[in-house]
Amino acid sequence: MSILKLEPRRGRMIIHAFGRKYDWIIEPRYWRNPIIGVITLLALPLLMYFFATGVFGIRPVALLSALIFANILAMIGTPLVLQIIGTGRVSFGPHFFVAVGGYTAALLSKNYGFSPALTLPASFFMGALIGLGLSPITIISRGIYFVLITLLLPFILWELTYWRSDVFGAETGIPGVPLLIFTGDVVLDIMIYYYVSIAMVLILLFFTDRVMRSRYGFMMGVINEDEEVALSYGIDVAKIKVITFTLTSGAIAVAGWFLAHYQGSFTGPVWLQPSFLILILLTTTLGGKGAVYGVIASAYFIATLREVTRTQFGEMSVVVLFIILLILLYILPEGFWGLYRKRRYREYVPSIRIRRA
Amino acid sequence: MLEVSNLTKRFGGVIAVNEVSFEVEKGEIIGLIGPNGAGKSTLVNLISGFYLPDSGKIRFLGEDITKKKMHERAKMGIARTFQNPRLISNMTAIMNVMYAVLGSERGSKLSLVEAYGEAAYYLDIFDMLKKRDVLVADLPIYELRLLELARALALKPKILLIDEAMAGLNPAEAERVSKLINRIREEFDLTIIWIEHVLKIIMRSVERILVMHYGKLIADDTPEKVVRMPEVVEAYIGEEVV
Amino acid sequence: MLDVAALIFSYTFIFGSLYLGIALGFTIITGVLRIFHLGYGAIFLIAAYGTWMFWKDVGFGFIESIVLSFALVALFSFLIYQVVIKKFWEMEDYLLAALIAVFIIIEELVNYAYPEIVGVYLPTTIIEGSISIGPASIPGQLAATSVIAILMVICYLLIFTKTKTGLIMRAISQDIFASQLVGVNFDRMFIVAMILASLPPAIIMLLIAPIWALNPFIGWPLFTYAIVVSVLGGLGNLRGTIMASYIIGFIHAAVGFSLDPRLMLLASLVVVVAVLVFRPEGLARAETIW
Amino acid sequence: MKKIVLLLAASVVVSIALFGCAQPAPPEEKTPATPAEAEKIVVCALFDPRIPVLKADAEAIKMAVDEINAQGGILGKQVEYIHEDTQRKVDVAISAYRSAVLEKDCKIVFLEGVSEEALAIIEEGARIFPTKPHIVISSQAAVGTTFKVIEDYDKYKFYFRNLPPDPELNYKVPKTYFEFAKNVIGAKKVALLLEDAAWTECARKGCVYESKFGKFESKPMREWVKEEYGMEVVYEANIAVGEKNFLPMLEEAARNGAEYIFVLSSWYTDTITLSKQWASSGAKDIPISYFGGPNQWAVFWDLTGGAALGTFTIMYDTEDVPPVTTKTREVVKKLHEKKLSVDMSVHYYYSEMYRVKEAIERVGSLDIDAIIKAMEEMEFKDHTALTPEYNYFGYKSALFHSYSGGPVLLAQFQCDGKLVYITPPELLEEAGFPEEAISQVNPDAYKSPAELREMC
Repeated sequence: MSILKLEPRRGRMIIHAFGRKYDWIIEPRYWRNPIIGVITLLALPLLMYFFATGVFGIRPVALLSALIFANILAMIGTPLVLQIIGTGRVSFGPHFFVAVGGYTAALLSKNYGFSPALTLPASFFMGALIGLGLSPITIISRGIYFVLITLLLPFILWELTYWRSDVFGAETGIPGVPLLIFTGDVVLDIMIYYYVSIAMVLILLFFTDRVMRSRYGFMMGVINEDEEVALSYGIDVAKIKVITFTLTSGAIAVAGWFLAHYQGSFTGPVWLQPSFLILILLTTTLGGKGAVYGVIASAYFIATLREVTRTQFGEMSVVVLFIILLILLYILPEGFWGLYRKRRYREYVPSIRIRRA
Repeated sequence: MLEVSNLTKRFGGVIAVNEVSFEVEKGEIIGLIGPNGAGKSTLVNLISGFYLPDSGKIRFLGEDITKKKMHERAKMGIARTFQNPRLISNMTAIMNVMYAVLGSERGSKLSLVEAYGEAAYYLDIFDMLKKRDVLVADLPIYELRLLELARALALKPKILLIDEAMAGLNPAEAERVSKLINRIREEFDLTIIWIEHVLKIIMRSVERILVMHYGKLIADDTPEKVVRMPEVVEAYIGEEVV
Repeated sequence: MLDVAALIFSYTFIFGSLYLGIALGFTIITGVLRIFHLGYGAIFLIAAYGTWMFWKDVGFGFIESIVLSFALVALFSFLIYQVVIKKFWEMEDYLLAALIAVFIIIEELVNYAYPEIVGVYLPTTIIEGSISIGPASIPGQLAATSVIAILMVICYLLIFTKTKTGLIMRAISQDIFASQLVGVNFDRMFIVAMILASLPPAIIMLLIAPIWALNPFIGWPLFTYAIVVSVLGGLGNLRGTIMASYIIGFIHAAVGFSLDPRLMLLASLVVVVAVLVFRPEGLARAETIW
Repeated sequence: MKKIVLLLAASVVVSIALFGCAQPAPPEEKTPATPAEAEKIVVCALFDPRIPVLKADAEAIKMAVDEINAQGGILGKQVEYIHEDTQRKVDVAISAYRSAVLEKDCKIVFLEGVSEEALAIIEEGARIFPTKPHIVISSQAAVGTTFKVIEDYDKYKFYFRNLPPDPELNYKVPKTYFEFAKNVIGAKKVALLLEDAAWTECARKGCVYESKFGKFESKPMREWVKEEYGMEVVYEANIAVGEKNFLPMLEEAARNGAEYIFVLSSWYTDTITLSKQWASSGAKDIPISYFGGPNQWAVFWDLTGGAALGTFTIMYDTEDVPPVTTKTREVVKKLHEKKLSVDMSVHYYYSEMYRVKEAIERVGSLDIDAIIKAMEEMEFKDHTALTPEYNYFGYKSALFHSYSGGPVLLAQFQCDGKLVYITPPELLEEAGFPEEAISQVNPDAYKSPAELREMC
């Protein structure tokens, strides 16, 4: 008896493996091949390391640092896409939850001596808790109003960090957060950080992928498309929204945890600025409509492009960066994901929409 | 089975549904007619839970569902179709049936694959299986109507509220739809409330007719009797003048 | 006590009118086009630096420069509509991302051409010094700005209630689909609305130049005021915006004079979020322009 | 799913192994080469060139480097200047910094004084230092970083500051202003407008720091102003970062009868808007003075459209600035030729380059530990904005790796933006300013804003 047997069916693939049966619906959902994706991701920095560095005048360490930042963007973007689909609302406040997670990790480790292993669940729960508290707004406020409430949240936290600088440390933040990795060799450290961050992204991606392909993912897609239809066909929209918003908020907060333990300090005002939001927003938008895989591609693209423009264009670097991104918005109507996915009409890809009413 | 008593709904100063009461027995097929703006769709929206009534009560299977949420009512077996087909146009035909399967009471135990299989069954009933992978945006109105019915059926409803199944169809198509409705009623042991603007077909298909005018229920009888009622005739004359 | 009350009263009026002027254009765009114009902040920059450019670099007279900069602002709004808004009309996530990218590009270009050190200054003072109202004194220029802001609002209300174009815009703002049936030329209406909406921020920018710093990053804080006010008011509704402007003005005046000026912005943000939780559609609860 | 997890784990391990083999190569190649080649000393400047003040800082360092190279370099080696753009973003700054030290072999890193960045860079530097010794110099002001060096000297000893930080900055430097307000203006009642940021904490709330070298205490400004100068603080407000609405503060200061307004500002506070609003508010007759920010530029006059008339500020940006050292005016002139404005930090960065040069020359090699020691112990006399008496304390002091504070040059904007230096000469004398500088200040040239408005 063979260990692995593939049984293609119309619309789905039945896999017999290790005496168990898995079905993958290819039919209405996404094109997928996580293994190839993962290997590409892991090999990408190596490829770039050997081929790209020097070409644009980037050095390996700078590139690796940029890619760690790409992973941070992906860590925020992946759950954010899930959140947008599951709540049918576009949030402009993901960086609010990043700051929540970062401050939780920093304050707990500084004041109570928590280790990174303890602050990780704490950050997640804090993010989830605040997400739960705020989740009613996913039900009551619609369209642009939701965008705007979430846009105001980071401003409020930003004001708070200055107002209560005794707690949050204002622009100097909270120093003395224990490092996640410290081997003594800084280059090795950077590399391990890269792989830790990519591992986190992959774990998130794995969960997100599972959710998106589950019955819940499908129902989230329906909510994203038409809430009233979802309700009239027995889908408990409020429940799915609250759960999605809560858990994804927690997941976004984990990115803050990573930032705090990666930099050894957490400075909220840095991350609560609109400029950070714009990067996150462009990451999810250019990623492609609701496609979590595209988010990772665009996070890598944007972070690398930013490094290239920074070293090549001097004072004009930001202008060049945003002009390129703007052009991409024009030529990639379905984002990076659109370049990659099979162009078949029967595929369903949830589209992120901000409804006007 | 369904018991509506003194149901009232206001929008601003307009009373859309005014003190409406009626009962539906199991297995009945009821037509709900009335001129434009008579409050028919509002009544359907009240029963399905889209709006909450200002006063009055709705009982279903002996249970008070007046305050129940829309998705809970759907799970209990109240399915509806929409006046303008309201399907998710980014999804294929079969996906539009799948979520109704998942939303039904037994759906919480189904995997996506099982739901897919069931959805295929319901599509087949309406002879739509071959169109399962077509995006809804690319379907003609007739097939949208069928798809709406298939989706409603996938919820395994006890009562089906049909909000205009004929609008936009040519007479032959309308005839086929009407036949299909009667067929599924027998096959699935359904109770049906059928709102229609076109009177001809409905008169032949239903056993009992409710007539609404300006939010009020003005008649509740067999088709033959209803057409002779002076109030009804008057209401429809008014309509035709407009 | 009485003098504090006088101060709060007069500054509620001053701040309220100022915020109303800042948010007026934003409200019109949101009301008529039903989009969220994230590039609104760029209009302030173009008005101020455009005037400076025509005045100092090209060599026009000051008044001519102002007129030319208004033309530039109108051209910018026209281009934004033609190139960005029309293209991404149906894809709001792209629309928002593209608008914000345009804003950043303009901000950076202005900073490249006229960094703060250039010393940009516009002599647009109408009333010098301060005006005393009982125990309170207010900057004359701000008083003038307030009056002009109110006049602008009145003008726009007249446009929306008396002219045909205005009536069509109101119809569009009420129901975009219904007016589609009536055969309204949307493109033209939207362009007119975009250009109409670009004038108030340009005028306000020039008026407050003598009392606010001019630097390439002034767009954000001004845009923030516009957002806070129009969110509280209910997006795209002038009635709500007027109410909200004076409410925010009152909060700023009351907190600034009797509590702690440090908390002005925080207080208004908290009030806005609290109101939105209870009235998710803002004060006006109506998605029409008037 | 187990299979995928397994595969994932395996590929991560393999990739780490692969990358691990590939990665360490480049630094190893370079490390043995450095002492052998040893031709250049690399100096990196991490500044965002979009912000005029930061651009001027970087240009000043570059100018110093060029001058040093023209004179034959340091120890006969040429100095290479590398500019890295930080875009004022912490993540970008960190990656630029890593690249500068690890890959471009920077020995001296100058960093812009943005607190958020400095803090992250210090933590990052503590990681890099054991692998690649180097020195970081920044004008960041908050007390937190000072205490890092005090508390954990071995870890953070690479970090130097080129200005007197908080609490010196919040106490000893502002004293000049209050001395002036008391003796020249004759103010009895003052209003304090304090920027609400971490670096002003000692001024706003007072602060107590316990270190292993003893306790440091600073009273809030309102208390020491009363105790030492007998002035009553009638109004005090914190300025929110990014605030544009100063009218409530100004009107309240006027209503409470303030006779002098002191603004503790940095680049976070928009003193241009503040000046414009002051000039048309009820407080326009109350003398107002600024600390840091664009007010330290002569072009402040243009930026405010003349609303700065009568305000006074720390000022080192005119070609007739009282010469603190012989180089002061020369530096201002040269930078003005490059169309840059010179605030105090520009002087600081410029002089620091020379101080580093002197330290390296004392040591005679590029041994970073020895250079750090030399910088701690030496007295540097050539600073263009600080007097020779400002020196480094031994590392047992609470002000370690930072300058101590003292009197500064104040100047008032008078008719047509002409700047008049008004610091009381006694103060400068006490602090050890050179005779030539003392002779060029004149507090009697001060005129009240109302007077100036009449005159001009």
